[in-house]
Amino acid sequence: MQFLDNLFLNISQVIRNLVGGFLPDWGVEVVMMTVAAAVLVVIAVVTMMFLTWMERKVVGRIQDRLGPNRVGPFGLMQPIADMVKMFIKEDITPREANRWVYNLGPIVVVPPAILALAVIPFGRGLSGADLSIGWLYLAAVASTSVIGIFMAGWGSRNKYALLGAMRAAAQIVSYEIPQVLSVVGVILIAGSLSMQRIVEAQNVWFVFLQPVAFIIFLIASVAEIERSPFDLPEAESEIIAGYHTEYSGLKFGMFFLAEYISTFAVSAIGATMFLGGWRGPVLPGWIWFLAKTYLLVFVVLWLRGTLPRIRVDQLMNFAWKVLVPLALANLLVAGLIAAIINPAETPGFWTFIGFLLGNLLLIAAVVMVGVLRAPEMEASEAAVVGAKGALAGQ
Amino acid sequence: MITQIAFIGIALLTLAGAIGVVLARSVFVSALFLILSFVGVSGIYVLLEAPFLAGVQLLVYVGAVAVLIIFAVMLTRDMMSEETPFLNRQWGCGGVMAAVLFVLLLLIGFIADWPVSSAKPPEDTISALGEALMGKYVLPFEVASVFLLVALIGAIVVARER
Amino acid sequence: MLNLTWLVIAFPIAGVIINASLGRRLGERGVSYVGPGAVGLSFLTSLGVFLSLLGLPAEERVFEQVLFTWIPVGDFLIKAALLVDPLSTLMILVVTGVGFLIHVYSIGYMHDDARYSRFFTYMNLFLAAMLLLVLANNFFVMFVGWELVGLCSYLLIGFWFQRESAQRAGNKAFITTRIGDAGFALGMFLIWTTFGTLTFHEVFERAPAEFSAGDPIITAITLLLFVGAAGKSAQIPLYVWLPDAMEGPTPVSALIHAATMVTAGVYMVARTHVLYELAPLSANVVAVIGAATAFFAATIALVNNDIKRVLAYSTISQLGYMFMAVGVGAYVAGIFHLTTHAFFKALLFLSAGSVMHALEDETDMQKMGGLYPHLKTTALTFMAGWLAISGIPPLSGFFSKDEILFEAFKEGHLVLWAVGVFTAFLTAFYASRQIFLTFFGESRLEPELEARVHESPRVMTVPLMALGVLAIVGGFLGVPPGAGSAVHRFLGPVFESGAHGAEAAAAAEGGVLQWGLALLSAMAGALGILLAASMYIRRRIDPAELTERFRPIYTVLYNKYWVDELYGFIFVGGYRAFSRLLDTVVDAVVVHDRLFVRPFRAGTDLLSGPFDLGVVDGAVNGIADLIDRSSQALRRVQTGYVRNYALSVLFGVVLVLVYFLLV
Amino acid sequence: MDIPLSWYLTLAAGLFSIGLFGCLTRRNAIGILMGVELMLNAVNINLVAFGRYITPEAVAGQVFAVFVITLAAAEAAVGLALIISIYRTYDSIDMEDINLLKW
Repeated sequence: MQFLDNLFLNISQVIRNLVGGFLPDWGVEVVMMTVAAAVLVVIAVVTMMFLTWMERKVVGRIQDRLGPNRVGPFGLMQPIADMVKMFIKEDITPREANRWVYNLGPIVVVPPAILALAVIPFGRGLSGADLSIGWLYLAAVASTSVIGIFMAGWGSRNKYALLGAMRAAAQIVSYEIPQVLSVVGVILIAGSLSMQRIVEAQNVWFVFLQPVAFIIFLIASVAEIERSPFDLPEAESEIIAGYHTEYSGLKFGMFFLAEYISTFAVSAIGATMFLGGWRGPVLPGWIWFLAKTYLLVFVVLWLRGTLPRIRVDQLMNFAWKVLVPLALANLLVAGLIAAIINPAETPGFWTFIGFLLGNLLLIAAVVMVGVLRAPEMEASEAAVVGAKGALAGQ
Repeated sequence: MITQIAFIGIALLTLAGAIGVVLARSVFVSALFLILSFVGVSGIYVLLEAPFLAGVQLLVYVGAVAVLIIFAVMLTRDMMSEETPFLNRQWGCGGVMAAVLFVLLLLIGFIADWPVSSAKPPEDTISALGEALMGKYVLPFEVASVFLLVALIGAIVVARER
Repeated sequence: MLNLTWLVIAFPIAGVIINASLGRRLGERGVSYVGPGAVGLSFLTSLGVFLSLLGLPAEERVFEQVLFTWIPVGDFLIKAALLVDPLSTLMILVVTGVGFLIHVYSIGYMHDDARYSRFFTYMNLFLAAMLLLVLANNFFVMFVGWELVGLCSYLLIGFWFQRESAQRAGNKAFITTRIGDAGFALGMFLIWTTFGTLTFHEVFERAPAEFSAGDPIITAITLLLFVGAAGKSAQIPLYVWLPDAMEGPTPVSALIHAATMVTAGVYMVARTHVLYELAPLSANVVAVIGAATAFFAATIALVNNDIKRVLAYSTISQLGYMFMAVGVGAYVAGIFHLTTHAFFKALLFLSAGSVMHALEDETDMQKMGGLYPHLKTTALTFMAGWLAISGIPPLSGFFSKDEILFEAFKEGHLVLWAVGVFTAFLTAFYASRQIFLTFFGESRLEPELEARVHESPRVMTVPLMALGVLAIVGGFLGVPPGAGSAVHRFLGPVFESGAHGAEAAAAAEGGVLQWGLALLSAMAGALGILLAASMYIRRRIDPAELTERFRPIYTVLYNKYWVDELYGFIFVGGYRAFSRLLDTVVDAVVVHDRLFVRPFRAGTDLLSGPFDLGVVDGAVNGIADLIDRSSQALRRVQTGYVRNYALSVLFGVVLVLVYFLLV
Repeated sequence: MDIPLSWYLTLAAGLFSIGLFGCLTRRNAIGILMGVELMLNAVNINLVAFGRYITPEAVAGQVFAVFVITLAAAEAAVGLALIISIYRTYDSIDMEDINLLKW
């Protein structure tokens, strides 16, 4: 079991020794980085392929269908077939498009998603780079994903594409705030931005200390990666396919790649931040990690199969009037409790009780506000529906 | 050696991005070059052993300021047209003066005898930074937050449709 | 307990604040609790301070407390600090104790006055100021208290400001004492430039070390300080305000112009005795002025018919005794007399006030007489005061006055002693005259007034009785005469610092000589009483006949030596004449006409013509033209393009950089 | 530390001059704003470089860079709001059209 747990670390040590025989120190570092990057890219691509199959299977089951079952056992070879199809499709470039920007768009979209994988701890000591600014890095990288979308939307010279890009940008910029804020509570308890350190701090899973934050994080993350029910930027019934309307073939595949890697990355971050990452009994750490990550991936797919898409005006209201205040309140509660009981010194049990009480109070307050403001909210909803969405009108 | 190569590469990237910002005909392309330049500056911060600033640079400039600028571009221009001429009539004069300033700044940078210290930066830059912001510089920190709030409200008031 | 000394001052201040802000709302009843209550608490605190001081060994009975640093300006450092030693403790006991009784008395006396709460506000303020003066540990804080009591005196003398005479009396007191205060201030400045400090103990430690006896600077300082003391304590030549001060309510006269404020001068001289011992000349001046004042005021009191003014002149006279005492170096005797005088003079004033209260503010003694059956309590207390002031043993005045006279005799000031003894005779005479005219003989009251005569209420008579007891037994503080007495043992250490004082204390055991002298002065007092009795009771000697025989002297005395008129002629008249001269000659002719009007006319003629029209207008219009044309040309610079402005800023930056690189 | 301080200063000077040039010459108001952002970045590079090389044990340089970034964010928000407001009024953000405040 010990061997299994350290399997990948041992492999890397073997490579290091091998290369170290004939290269200078900095050369070894370069080689190791290259290997790690290559491994991550491979993981990304494999994950994407597996996720496409998984999504079609899960959604199929939810919709009482079978899903893919023709290519290979359980249809597991289906992603390969799709890939082949995508490769041989015609690559179209609209005549009026800005060629440079149009072609660069899909290329810029993918790196942020893959870069996020670099700091995710797949097991004990098993991450591409254990940065001291871990979470900040993730947030920064995630925020750059808008750029590719903008390039795609603007470069296409298509009004639907541009609208989709602007929707995406507004959505990502808005939901980024509650997403970042919700994790700040976790960082407060762990006392570090480093992902490995956060995992090590989780004697109790943070989902139990910060349940409200976890819910906020889940919602905001789903919105960040523009998955249903927050898939407005590519709402086919309104604006065709949004910013990738004009793309086809491999370029279209790039957007797909980015979306699925993002889904995986966000789930992995959630598992790391709230579900104890690679920690767990008996089994090797990386197996625990993958299990938790896929649990969250399943939740995301489940949401898609269950919930209808929300309206544009609801989208913005929900972010700014519900999630951001709630995240701020949660942060306040977490800060107060952390100030009262120092989590670094208090036994896990009492930390757990303290934060749980705080969160219960918070939830009670939210419910009370909701009950009190329900009539008012309904009135404003009606008014908004009457006037149509502000963003939809642009 | 390797860091010097990295610096030259990043610096060229940054400057190229900056030149692109100034010389691109389309404002949107300008904004994309601006992002390139911002990313380059972020790399410079990494070389300067300021990882936190590198992250903030990406988060704030690339993730927020650049997006804001692109939004403004899309809200204010007819997107299908490229403007001609994109520079005003004093570009020659302005260019010469900017070049002169550059030369002067270079002179200062190379002539001056900077008291370079060989001490090491603190091990945990982030906590040092956090303690500085919450300790010695707490007043400017609070003022900055109030300033941000005022700017937020001001921006909303100014840009709101009446 | 000594740390809480500031409470002594704080209580009256609290009373001031409460009465000044809430006086109207509290009503007469509430004010009656707050005003005297504050003083009562202050008295209790003083008693505590006194007892804790007694608990210390005699040589350690000095305590200083710095409350806060008040004025730190470079070297000039003034700390608000309190000095608690036997001298100041005795003073605060007297001030708060007598003050408390007078406050209680005032409840009855001021009953139904329109400005009842304001009266108590002023009274409390006065007490706070007086206590500050007494407790100060440096000249500056003392000066502040000094000025504040002057202010309160002004406010209280003019309390009934509807009466013009009260206004005038207030102004007179304020202005006259101001002259003295100027002397005090000058003396203080001189102390500062000489010693570089104003703190008592520093000055007193350095003075004997740095200056020999008779040094002119010390003499100047002490004389200037004595000017201040003379103003505040109504000594020649600045005594004129005190008789007029009787325009104030009687409790004010009792508290301020008999018992406390006027003794501030004596207190100050005693406090600065170290300096006076270094300046024998000044000490002699003090003694001589004191003796002269004592005699002079007593003679005026002989013939005055106003019940309060007689007491006023009597006060001046007794203050003269005290100055005589401190002048000859008998500080303990002086302070002792100050204490006993506070008791019996307050008693006399309050009793007189009680009489006036009964007679509806009648003050002319010629219109009284035979009041004894109507006002038995008042008469008895009045008589206690009378016997005390007359120096009849064993009442308080006897012990303190005789101690002064004995000290004067012992120090070799035989003339002063003789004057003192003769004044004692005069004192007994005028006090007896007052008693006999007021309470005995046949009634000269108007009949309908006589029917309404009534004894004062309990709230007034109880303080009278308390003071009466004090006046009777107060003298036993000084028994046996000499260093063995309580007052000597208590106060002695304060004055032993000077060599003179130690010697005096050692030699104070007078023995037979002292008893003999005491007998002499007691006989002088008895003689005065007998003479008065024979004139006003037995009618053996007719006062009118006596008046006729000594008409010139009587006229002089009756008109108070025309001092007021003299001051009026010299100062007021001289000032007026001088102003008139300035007005008619200097101002109208020289300054106006020659200096201004004619040159001005000539100048304006010149200016309005060629200069104004030609040069000034030409220049103004020319400059305006120039500006107009140049601005027409320059306005083109403002293009409205921000980039142009930015470029010019950049140009400036480049120039600055080039400058710094080249230089 | 094998990169000399002057290299950073050169980079910052170049970035500043280019941003300045953009500020002075772009016709588009947003372009001017982007020039300003470049200049602010140049300043930040200088701050952090000086902080790293001259007082490495203190974080003052980075602290000030954080404040400058804050300022830049606020400046961008307000500036763009102004530009949008101008656009609504004039239907243009060409700075050559906006010269109302002149003689």
